[in-house]
Amino acid sequence: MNPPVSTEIGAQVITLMAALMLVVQLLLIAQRMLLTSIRLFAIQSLLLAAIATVVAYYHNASHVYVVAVLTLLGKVFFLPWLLNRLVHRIQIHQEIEPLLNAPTSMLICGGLTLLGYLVAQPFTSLERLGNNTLAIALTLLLTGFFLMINRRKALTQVLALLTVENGVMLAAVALTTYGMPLVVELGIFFDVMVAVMVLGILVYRIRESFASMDTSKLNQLKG
Amino acid sequence: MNEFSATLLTFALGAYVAGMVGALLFQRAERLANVIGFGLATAGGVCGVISFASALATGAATVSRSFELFPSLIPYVRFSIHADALGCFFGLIISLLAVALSIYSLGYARGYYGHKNVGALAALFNALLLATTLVFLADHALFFLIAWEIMALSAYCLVSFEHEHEETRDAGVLYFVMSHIGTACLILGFLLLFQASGSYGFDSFHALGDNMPAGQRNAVFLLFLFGFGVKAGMVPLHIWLPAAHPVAPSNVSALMSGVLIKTGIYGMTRVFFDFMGAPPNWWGVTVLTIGTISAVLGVLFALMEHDLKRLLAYHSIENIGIILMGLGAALMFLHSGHPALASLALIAGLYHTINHAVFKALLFLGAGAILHATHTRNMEEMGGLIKRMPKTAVCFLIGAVAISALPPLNGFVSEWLTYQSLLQGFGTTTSLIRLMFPLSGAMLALTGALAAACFVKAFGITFLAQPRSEHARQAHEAPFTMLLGQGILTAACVFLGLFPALFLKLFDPLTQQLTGQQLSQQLSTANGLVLSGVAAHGGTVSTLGLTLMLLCLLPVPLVLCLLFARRSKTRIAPTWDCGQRGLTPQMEYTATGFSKPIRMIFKTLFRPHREVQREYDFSPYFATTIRFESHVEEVFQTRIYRPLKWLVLRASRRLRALQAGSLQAYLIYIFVTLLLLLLFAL
Amino acid sequence: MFIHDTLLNRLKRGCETMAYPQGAPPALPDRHGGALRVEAAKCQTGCAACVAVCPTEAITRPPNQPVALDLGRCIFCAECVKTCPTGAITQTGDHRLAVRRRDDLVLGDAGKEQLRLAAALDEKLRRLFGRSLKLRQVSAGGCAACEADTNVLGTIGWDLGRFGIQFVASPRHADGLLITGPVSKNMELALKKTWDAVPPPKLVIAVGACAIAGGPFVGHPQVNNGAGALVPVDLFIPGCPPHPLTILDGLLRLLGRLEESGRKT
Amino acid sequence: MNLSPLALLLQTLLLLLLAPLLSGVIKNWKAKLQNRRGPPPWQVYFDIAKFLRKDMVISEHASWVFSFAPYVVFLTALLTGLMVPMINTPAPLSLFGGVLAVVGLLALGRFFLALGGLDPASAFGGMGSSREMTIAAIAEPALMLAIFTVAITAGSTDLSRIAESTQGATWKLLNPAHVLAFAALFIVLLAETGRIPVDNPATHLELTMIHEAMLLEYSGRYLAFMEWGASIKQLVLMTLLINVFFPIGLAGPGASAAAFGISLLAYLAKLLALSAAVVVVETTNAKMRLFRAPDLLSAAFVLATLALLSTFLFH
Repeated sequence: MNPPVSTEIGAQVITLMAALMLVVQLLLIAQRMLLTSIRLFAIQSLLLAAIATVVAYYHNASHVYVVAVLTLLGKVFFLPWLLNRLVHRIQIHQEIEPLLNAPTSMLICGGLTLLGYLVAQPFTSLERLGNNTLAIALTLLLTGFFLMINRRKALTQVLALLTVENGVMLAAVALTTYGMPLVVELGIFFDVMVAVMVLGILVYRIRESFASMDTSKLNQLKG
Repeated sequence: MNEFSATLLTFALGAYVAGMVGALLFQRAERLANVIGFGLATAGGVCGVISFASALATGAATVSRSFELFPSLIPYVRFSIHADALGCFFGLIISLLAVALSIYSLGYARGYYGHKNVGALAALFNALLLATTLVFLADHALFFLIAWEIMALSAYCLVSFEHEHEETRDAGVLYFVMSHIGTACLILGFLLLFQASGSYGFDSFHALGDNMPAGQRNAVFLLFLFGFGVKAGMVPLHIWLPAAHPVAPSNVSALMSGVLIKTGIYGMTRVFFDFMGAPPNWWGVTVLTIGTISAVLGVLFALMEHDLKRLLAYHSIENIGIILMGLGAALMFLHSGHPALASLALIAGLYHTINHAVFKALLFLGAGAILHATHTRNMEEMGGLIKRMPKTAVCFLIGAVAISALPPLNGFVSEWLTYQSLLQGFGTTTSLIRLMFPLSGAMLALTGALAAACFVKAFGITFLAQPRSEHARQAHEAPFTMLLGQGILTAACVFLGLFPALFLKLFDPLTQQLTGQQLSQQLSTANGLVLSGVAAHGGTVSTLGLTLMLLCLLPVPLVLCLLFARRSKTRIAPTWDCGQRGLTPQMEYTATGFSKPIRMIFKTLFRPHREVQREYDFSPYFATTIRFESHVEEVFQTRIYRPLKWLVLRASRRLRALQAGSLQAYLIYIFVTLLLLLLFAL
Repeated sequence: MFIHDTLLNRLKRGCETMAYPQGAPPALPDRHGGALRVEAAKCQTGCAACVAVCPTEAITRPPNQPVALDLGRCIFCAECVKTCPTGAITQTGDHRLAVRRRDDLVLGDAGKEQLRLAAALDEKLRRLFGRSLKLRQVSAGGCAACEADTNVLGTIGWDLGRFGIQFVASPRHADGLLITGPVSKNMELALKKTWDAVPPPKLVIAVGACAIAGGPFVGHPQVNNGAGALVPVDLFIPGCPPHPLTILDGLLRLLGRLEESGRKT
Repeated sequence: MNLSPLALLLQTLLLLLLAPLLSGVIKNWKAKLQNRRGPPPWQVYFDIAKFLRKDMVISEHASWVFSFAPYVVFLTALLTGLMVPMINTPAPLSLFGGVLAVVGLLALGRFFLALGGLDPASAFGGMGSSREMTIAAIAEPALMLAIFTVAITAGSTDLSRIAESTQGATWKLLNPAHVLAFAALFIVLLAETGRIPVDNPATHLELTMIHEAMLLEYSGRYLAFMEWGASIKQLVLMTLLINVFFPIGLAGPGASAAAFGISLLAYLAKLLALSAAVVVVETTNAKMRLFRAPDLLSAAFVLATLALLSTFLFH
């Protein structure tokens, strides 16, 4: 095997998968079926896990394998399963009309992507693996936030939070050679994991109390 | 300019003057006035075409000198003209159109016999031709402005020619006001240039921008962009255009859309490329952005129209946008130091200028012929005209294909050049701004496709299917002169489309003058049959080759017919009506219906408003009458101009206090102003 | 978006189109009596029991003539079979019913006890339509039973498309009309116009008792007693409604794609 | 001028013969995925041959435009096919135009198709024309942007040159710009060839039609040319997609006979793979409402923009 070529292939694969994560994010933005959104999130996490594996392989960074395995278990299997169960329990399958329609949100996300690339531009020379992974990570973060703002159902907002976290993890993995400590990564991971579980319970409660998941109804709580 | 061209040019100008005077003299005898006025205009046009074409082809335009047309008695003003390459190119456009339009007018003006003053029409038409030619040739800022104003004035008179309609009067006033706001900017711009050079001669302005302080230079750019932009009808300064062009007589509409708005393009080219020196990047970016927006919005609003002439007028905005895209890209390339690419983009823009002049004039002439035959501009009352006016239909169809930028006609060639320059532009810079090029390209594609949709509607609803009204059923073919005028322009469309390489040679002196490059050699390969991008292997296209190949492939279906369909017969039968009692014209698709999907998709822009009223006896499903009304909001009027107008009116109301009506008060104003000026001078 | 379950499911199920005509035809229900066989020779003299019970006047027995059963009018209620004292009318259970000529549907006389099955189109038309036949359906006042059974042919079990036979939206694309219903006065113009709209050469297929002879509506002033009154019919498929298998059999026979036995050629 | 008459002739034949087969294969596979037996892949040949031999009925309101349109549609589709490299580069008519000419000629065909739909004064035809032109218009920016992405990388609008420039190591084809642009063009392909979820090629209901509605008045040989032209257009677009994005095995200039053979096989294999993708999309999706189609096409536009952004970073 010719090492330089293979590193190049690695970079190519990582960039491609990162780009696919972005595509999945866009699909999430256009998607209104909750179950499909959950599966899309699972696919995105799977891509993240794969990226982590590739990075670990090319850098001989064993701790990144840990990240990969945790992502696989937690975000590809456990969380989607949990959310799936939640959807079945609360019996709501479709998101109501988001604030902005699909084409407009798409174009906004195109703009956010541009912003992500711009912000990441000064750092691109730092990276060795995956030229624009950092840019994509930033974009995931930004579009994730946008998704949270644009949606009304608590559940999609949770999903959006998770994609933001995927973005953070992607950045962490992409910059792994510069020594983001494993502890930090794990910290973020479990933080979000717990947050989602709490939110899951909360969603159920909101649904119980208001017969709806629409978070804009929470303003009824004030006296 | 050599002796030959100069002599012919003098003839041309003389013919316009003679036509103007002659038509006025004989206005009592309208037939004579018609023949003299438009006949001399035709002669002037022919002389102009030969003069300008030969000046460009022989390269005489590059060595021409300025000469004084007639001596001036006013200080600071020189009536000098200079037929340089840029002037000659635009002169060629107007002369070409003068020929076709004047011939057409010989027939069209007959429609006014007995109730309108044909002599005045012919005289004003000649005046407009003369003034516009002088605008292109003027070599002196004040002379330019005088010609510019005569042009605006005669155009105003022509727009208001059918002044018995209120719509016409309103449009005329709107045109006049907008035009003067533009002129005011031009005057300021020229004053700034004068300040820098100390002279009003255009020769002293050459590359002046390089010696000007940045602020002043940018001010000049903005003033001219605004001033010429009003005339060119770029968004958002376009609102007069769709009002004024349709109400004018059709030959005048053709001249206005074909040439008059191009004076704006001429002015921008002259100022930005000749006077201003190396441009900063944001100039090009601004022009490219405005061009892109104008192109897309122009065609979108055109789609919403069912007044045939208004539809064509909105397409002028679109095409001005496409031309500006070329100019903007050229400015950006000049900034980044790619003169060859700048020349390519400039050629693309200017090639589109002449193409648009030709096909838009052709389409307006077609619309005029239809108006002549059906007495309506409303497409919903047309239909089936292809059987009643077959020759006009062929000309209009060719114009429609050309304006939709479909191969192999001329619109495709200039848009191909624009795409090529945008594509090559991506590599000229590494900054983010280069994304502008492909995105503008995508918007150009959107524009082209929407234009095609619009002209499917324009041609399909107007000419095809069943007549929708009695007028359309009674329509008749236009007289010979009107057809000849259209025929000339149709031939020009085909020529410019199939033989671009021949025509591109005429651009050599022009680009030599403005960017110091000659591209025609690089742009054509294979003996001029194939057009190629400037970059090596950038891509080639041959409209002639494609046409010939289409003809070569024609035997394929014919042989198939011969093999299989020898014995098959053809029967004419009623259109399939699902077994009902026959189709009536009411059941046809309407122009409004045709554009409904677009209206729905872009509803954020159009804010469509729909009102349906039914009258029924026992159930709404069995209505006896239905009244349907649908509007789109004219965004620019309601969002920009109306608030602006309101502000101006309010300010005026305040100022009314000054207008006391007493002579003393007015004298005091003058006196105080004088005092202030004196104090200021101290 | 999520397609794998759909795809897997589809792939697992495989081809569900019936084997017929390569294989055996699908089993018919018990109630399906199939074609009738009429042996006028068995009739008792003067007996007209069947004539009396027939609801659509499909059976006639003029004095001194053998009984005649017009399958075109028959709605296959089998009352005659039950009534006949000598067993002259019997059910054969055969699904093959389509014929090319109207006369062929009248059974009874010697030599005409059984249906003469439809012959294929002549060589020229067969070469034209044999592998590609587009039909326009005209429901000329039908009750939707024949239409429903025709529709069944489009389901995955029958898959008419595999023979190159297809229903199309426009008569301009069609090679023939498939007419159901008795052709009421209201549909008369529509039927004529549709017929005129089809480019020649063209076929007409009348499906069901109504389209062949007016069915239960026969003789009513508001119906035309079948398509034959207005357009030349090339194939008659009797039944009320005919079983999809009967229709398929008729179509394939017309195109010359079935042997006498019912297997594919 | 390097026009080889032999190459021209062969590619013309290939286009004429392969296009109906491809349509037939797609129909057959679609039927298979619906658990049917389906018409044989060569069914479309039978259909076309039959339409060619049948008589024609033409509307009394129609003009010469109606009769002119089928020839324009058929010939422009055929001509664009000669500018796209199928089994070898350069394509026979590379010199006469690149991707811009291909898009332009297809638009010319569509222009006349839409006029042909309006001509017989039928409401359905007008509706079809209106929808076809709308869908085409909103698909166009995504199409052009995706094409710009590859054209910029190759520095040319000549399709043969674009294909040659993407040839190389297979893994290089996996760069995001490429993949995203491909995805965008795939969506455009679905829209342009009138496939689900934008249009339903098998619909019988006039009100849901787009492409079919314009053809409702056509019969006999005109219909044959329209259908054949549409299938050639489909073949051309699919060829463009596979040979621009996956020019694996594509024979270059002066290749040996063996290379041509391999190229042909590779071409067919890629074509079948792309058809399979189309079939899967068509089987597993429902047709969108007309006013949902812009959502899909705006997604294509965003994908193309992302592709462009990726090239922006790479170079």
